[in-house]
Amino acid sequence: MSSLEQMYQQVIMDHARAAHGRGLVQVDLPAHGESHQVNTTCGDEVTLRVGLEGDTIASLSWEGQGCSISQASISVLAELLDGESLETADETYEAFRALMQAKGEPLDDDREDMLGDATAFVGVGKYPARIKCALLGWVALKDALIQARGASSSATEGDKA
Amino acid sequence: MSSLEQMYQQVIMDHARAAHGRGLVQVDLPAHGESHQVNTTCGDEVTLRVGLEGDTIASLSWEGQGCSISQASISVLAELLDGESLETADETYEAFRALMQAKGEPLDDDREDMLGDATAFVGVGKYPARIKCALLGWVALKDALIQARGASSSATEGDKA
Amino acid sequence: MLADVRDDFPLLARTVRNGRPLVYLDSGATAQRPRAVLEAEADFLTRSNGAVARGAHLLAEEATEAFEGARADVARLVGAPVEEIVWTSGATAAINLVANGIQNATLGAGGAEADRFRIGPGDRIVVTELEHHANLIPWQQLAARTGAELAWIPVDDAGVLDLSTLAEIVSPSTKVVAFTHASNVTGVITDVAAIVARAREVGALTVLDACQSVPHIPVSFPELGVDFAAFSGHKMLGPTGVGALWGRKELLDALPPSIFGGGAIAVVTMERTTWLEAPTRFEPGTQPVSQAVGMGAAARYLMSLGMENVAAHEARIAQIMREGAASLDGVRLLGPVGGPAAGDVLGLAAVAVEGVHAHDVGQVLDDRGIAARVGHHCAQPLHRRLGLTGSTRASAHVYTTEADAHAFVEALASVRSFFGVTA
Amino acid sequence: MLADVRDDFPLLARTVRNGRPLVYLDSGATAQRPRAVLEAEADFLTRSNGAVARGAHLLAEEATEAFEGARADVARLVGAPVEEIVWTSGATAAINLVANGIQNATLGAGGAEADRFRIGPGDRIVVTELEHHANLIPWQQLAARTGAELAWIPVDDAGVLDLSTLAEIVSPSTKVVAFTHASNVTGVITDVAAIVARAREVGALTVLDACQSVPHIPVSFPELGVDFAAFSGHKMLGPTGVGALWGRKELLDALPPSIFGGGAIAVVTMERTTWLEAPTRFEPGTQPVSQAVGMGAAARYLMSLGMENVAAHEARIAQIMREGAASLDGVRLLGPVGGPAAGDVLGLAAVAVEGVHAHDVGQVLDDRGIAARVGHHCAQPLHRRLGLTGSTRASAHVYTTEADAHAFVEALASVRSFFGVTA
Ligand SMILES: Cc1ncc(COP(=O)(O)O)c(C=O)c1O
Ligand SMILES: Cc1ncc(COP(=O)(O)O)c(C=O)c1O
Repeated sequence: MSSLEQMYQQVIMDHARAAHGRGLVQVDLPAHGESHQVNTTCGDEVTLRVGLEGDTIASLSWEGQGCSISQASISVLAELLDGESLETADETYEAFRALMQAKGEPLDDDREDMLGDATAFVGVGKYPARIKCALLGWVALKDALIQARGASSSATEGDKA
Repeated sequence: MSSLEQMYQQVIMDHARAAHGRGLVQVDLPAHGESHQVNTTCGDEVTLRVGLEGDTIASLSWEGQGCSISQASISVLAELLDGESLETADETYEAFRALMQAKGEPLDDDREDMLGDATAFVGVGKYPARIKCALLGWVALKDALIQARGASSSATEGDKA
Repeated sequence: MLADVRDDFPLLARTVRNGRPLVYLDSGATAQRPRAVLEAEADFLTRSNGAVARGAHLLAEEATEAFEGARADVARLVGAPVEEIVWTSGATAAINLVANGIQNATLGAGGAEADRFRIGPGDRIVVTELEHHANLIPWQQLAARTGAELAWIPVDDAGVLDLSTLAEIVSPSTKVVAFTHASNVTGVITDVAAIVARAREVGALTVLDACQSVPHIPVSFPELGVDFAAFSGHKMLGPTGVGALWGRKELLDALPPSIFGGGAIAVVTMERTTWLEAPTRFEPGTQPVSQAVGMGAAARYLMSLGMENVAAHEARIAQIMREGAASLDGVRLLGPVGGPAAGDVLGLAAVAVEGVHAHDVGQVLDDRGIAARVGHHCAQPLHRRLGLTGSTRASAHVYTTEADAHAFVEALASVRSFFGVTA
Repeated sequence: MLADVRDDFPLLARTVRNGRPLVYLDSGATAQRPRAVLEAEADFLTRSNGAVARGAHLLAEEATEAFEGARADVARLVGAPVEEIVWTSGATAAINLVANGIQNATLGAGGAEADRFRIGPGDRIVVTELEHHANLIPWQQLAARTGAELAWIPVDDAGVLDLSTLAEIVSPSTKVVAFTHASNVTGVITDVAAIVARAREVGALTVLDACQSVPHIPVSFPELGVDFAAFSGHKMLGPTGVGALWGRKELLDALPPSIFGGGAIAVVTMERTTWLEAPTRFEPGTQPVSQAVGMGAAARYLMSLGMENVAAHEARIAQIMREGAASLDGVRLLGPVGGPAAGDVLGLAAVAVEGVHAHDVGQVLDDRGIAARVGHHCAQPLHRRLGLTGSTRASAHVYTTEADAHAFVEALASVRSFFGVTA
């Protein structure tokens, strides 16, 4: 398998073509967040929206255009984390970042298991310029979750007041 | 003779120590001009004033501080050109500039004759950074003469009006 | 005809991914340097490096001579008197020097001589829709801060400047017209004469972005009739960190500086400063000395090849790349297709591949050892106008071979099938 | 102790006038470069040169890595987080970046976040009387254009900062205090802590000119407690054409840019631009890439020598030159004579020779192969205050030997008799 084929594995191509979670969904939950991120190298943009029910991501949707790496990565993210706990989201985020820093080497089994389809992005780690593409959606997720948590804590504070 | 001694010939040292024309003289002639020049490498300044009677430099005086090269050069200039015709001044100016560009080589006999004591500055031509010093007064002279000529022609125009 | 100069460029001998030979098609972003440039800088640094125009010692003299000699070489390349060349850190800095000078004039700097630069509400600044951000944002921000209005010459659906409404857009209230000599996306060379003629009618200053022209075609700023022009060292085979602003002397002498420091001044007190004449007034602080020496060597190198030959060579490369790209299914060539005659377009081709993002296109090229540029090439408004967020650009220079151009077209032909996109 | 490093510097092997060995004592103006720096740049240029942060191809990746790696090296030298280092074309540009950013904030740029930078009538900007023009004129001109008042900390008769009225001068209305870390004329190192303490009391921003400190003594900007600091590559054994601004991240993120172009932006439309975070927002256009790589190599070289060792070495050179000069009849040493302990003064000595102009002094030195600097060293107000138009300055670096220092003193001893001036 050439580096190029290792980068564009079939699972990535499939996700890029039929992406999960695409199309922003209205969120009426009080704990919600939205993040808009731009990849400054190419101008690609993504808007990602989350809604929390307690510690669970009850809604995760996004909108945006981009390269197959960025689109597939967001799709995988949406498939993996919609309905999961915040803890799982944080851990998966860290594992994915680690995969990006691994210069094309696989991670340990535990993290590979956690990443599921996302392990297919292992080849991207060899191309520093593309890591940004693969991370675009993850950065948006991180940011949206921070906002949602803030909203939820201020909602809680509001309750107290 | 070392290059240093060739640069600082006795005649230069003498002029630097007892300079001609130093001390600005009041000029009541209608055709007069004054120029202030700064050597930006070292901050040295000179103010040179001329007054014309017809085509003759009837008054030439200056004020300023500077290195021995600049002071001696202005002194020589004052000695050479005070009382001379504008034509001589222009020719001498050109000859002196040529000497500065000659990289330490002497000029032809005609111009050497015209320059008199000023030929002693031949050594300066080897030191591009010092050419500015030697020219400081000459640039001021040129500028002051342009102004004096302008004043004289506008005085003439004024006469006509 | 241009001689084969590849051997002059040490970097081109390297191999890339999987030991493939390098096909360098990103010269529009930054060019490679010939040995003549590398050695000029190295010789200077190991022999004559010293403070310029500030010392009386031998090294300072030699350094000053090399620095000013380089200015003369660069001046010769663009047909200008030497005292009209201002060293800057690059084209971006050069354009900002003009825009910020106008801002400072507007704030009162420069006395009566700077009157002609002052702008404000009711005045207009004109740019074009295809400008590189370096020749758009300075004017946009100047307009925002002075209250002047920003207007622009639009492009047509192919991304080519549409001059049909020039007389309206460059209205009598226009004070500045800033435009590029050649688009870094479409490669089309601007009809400078038309814009200059209209700008003169209304008394507007013209500022030319010559980043993409000076390195590739014969250029004489005085003949073009513009007032200011900016270009960079690194795109003309010279170093990064250096560029130049050309301007008419009387304008340069009147424009207030906007960067202040040592060396550019006549007299400084705690309260006041008086500036020297141009170009020195715009060269405060330690200048990019060895870089200027390198840029001078680059100018000499280009002149020794002959800019006519350079232009002809690159026109041939353009033809292969543009015709090749335009003939492929699902590949859209930005700019005119087949239209312009040789010499009217730079040696570059930017393309959009239907169904495949520019980044993915670039990755396929990279895998074949082809270095091209992907993205908006600092021309977001133009891409937006063309309905794109980015494109893939191959750009040539003197060392680009026909084989490089063919390799680009062949790689491009393989992209859509690799990604399983077929019409 | 510092190892003998002369062999690392190819230029030092050259001879000058009449085949004399070079005694280079002009490092305060510009330093020579070690092979490590020359080779880092050459290797980069013949191997990895490409557009930084803009391409997906291998060269672009390698270039980006080298460029950002250099930033990390420079950050380490000054004890700063890497994202707080902004590349500039030099210290002059770095200081102007802050001053012009404040001007643009005052003109309304930067929104609410930039409020803290706005100044105007009733506000005060404080500098010192011994500043290099690069850290005086930008503030003087900013004051002139915003209506703020310029005040300064005076020097005493020896040319040393007089902090006795600090609390008055840095008044409650003070918004900016800009001062040098070390005088390029007297060599005295400023009591930064005292000035920072007072500036904090009144809530003023501090801007440190670290041009002469970073290359010669251990420096940590966060520890010094200033807000911004500027330094140059070429004085720290690196290339010209590159320098850096350090600033606290939250300040850098809020300061509006004043130079605009590609690469520094998030989204550009014809009407509006949004900027990226620092440092990128201040790095528009093609950066001095190979120069940054060279400056990174210079930082590594200095760190490998150990800045403590560098400082100790230069203190020893200072002692020889300063004591030697002060002991000569008719020679006036600028700055404190004998006063400061080793480490409190840089490795330099500026002198005025009674009855002999600095240019003439320099000429005698030059004839002996000694490269020193003559003039006002871009500090006209300080010289004026000392009753001088210029002085002759010898300045050292890591490669300066005790023999060089002695040669300076000996040559100086011969000056007055050569010109027939005797007391
Ligand atoms: C104290 C000081 N500040 C600022 C500068 C200006 O630095 P640069 O010329 O590298 O911009 C210098 C050097 O000349 C200096 O010595
Ligand atoms: C048309 C055009 N203008 C301006 C620039 C900016 O030049 P630099 O990055 O050298 O400042 C470029 C290069 O990127 C360009 O292609």
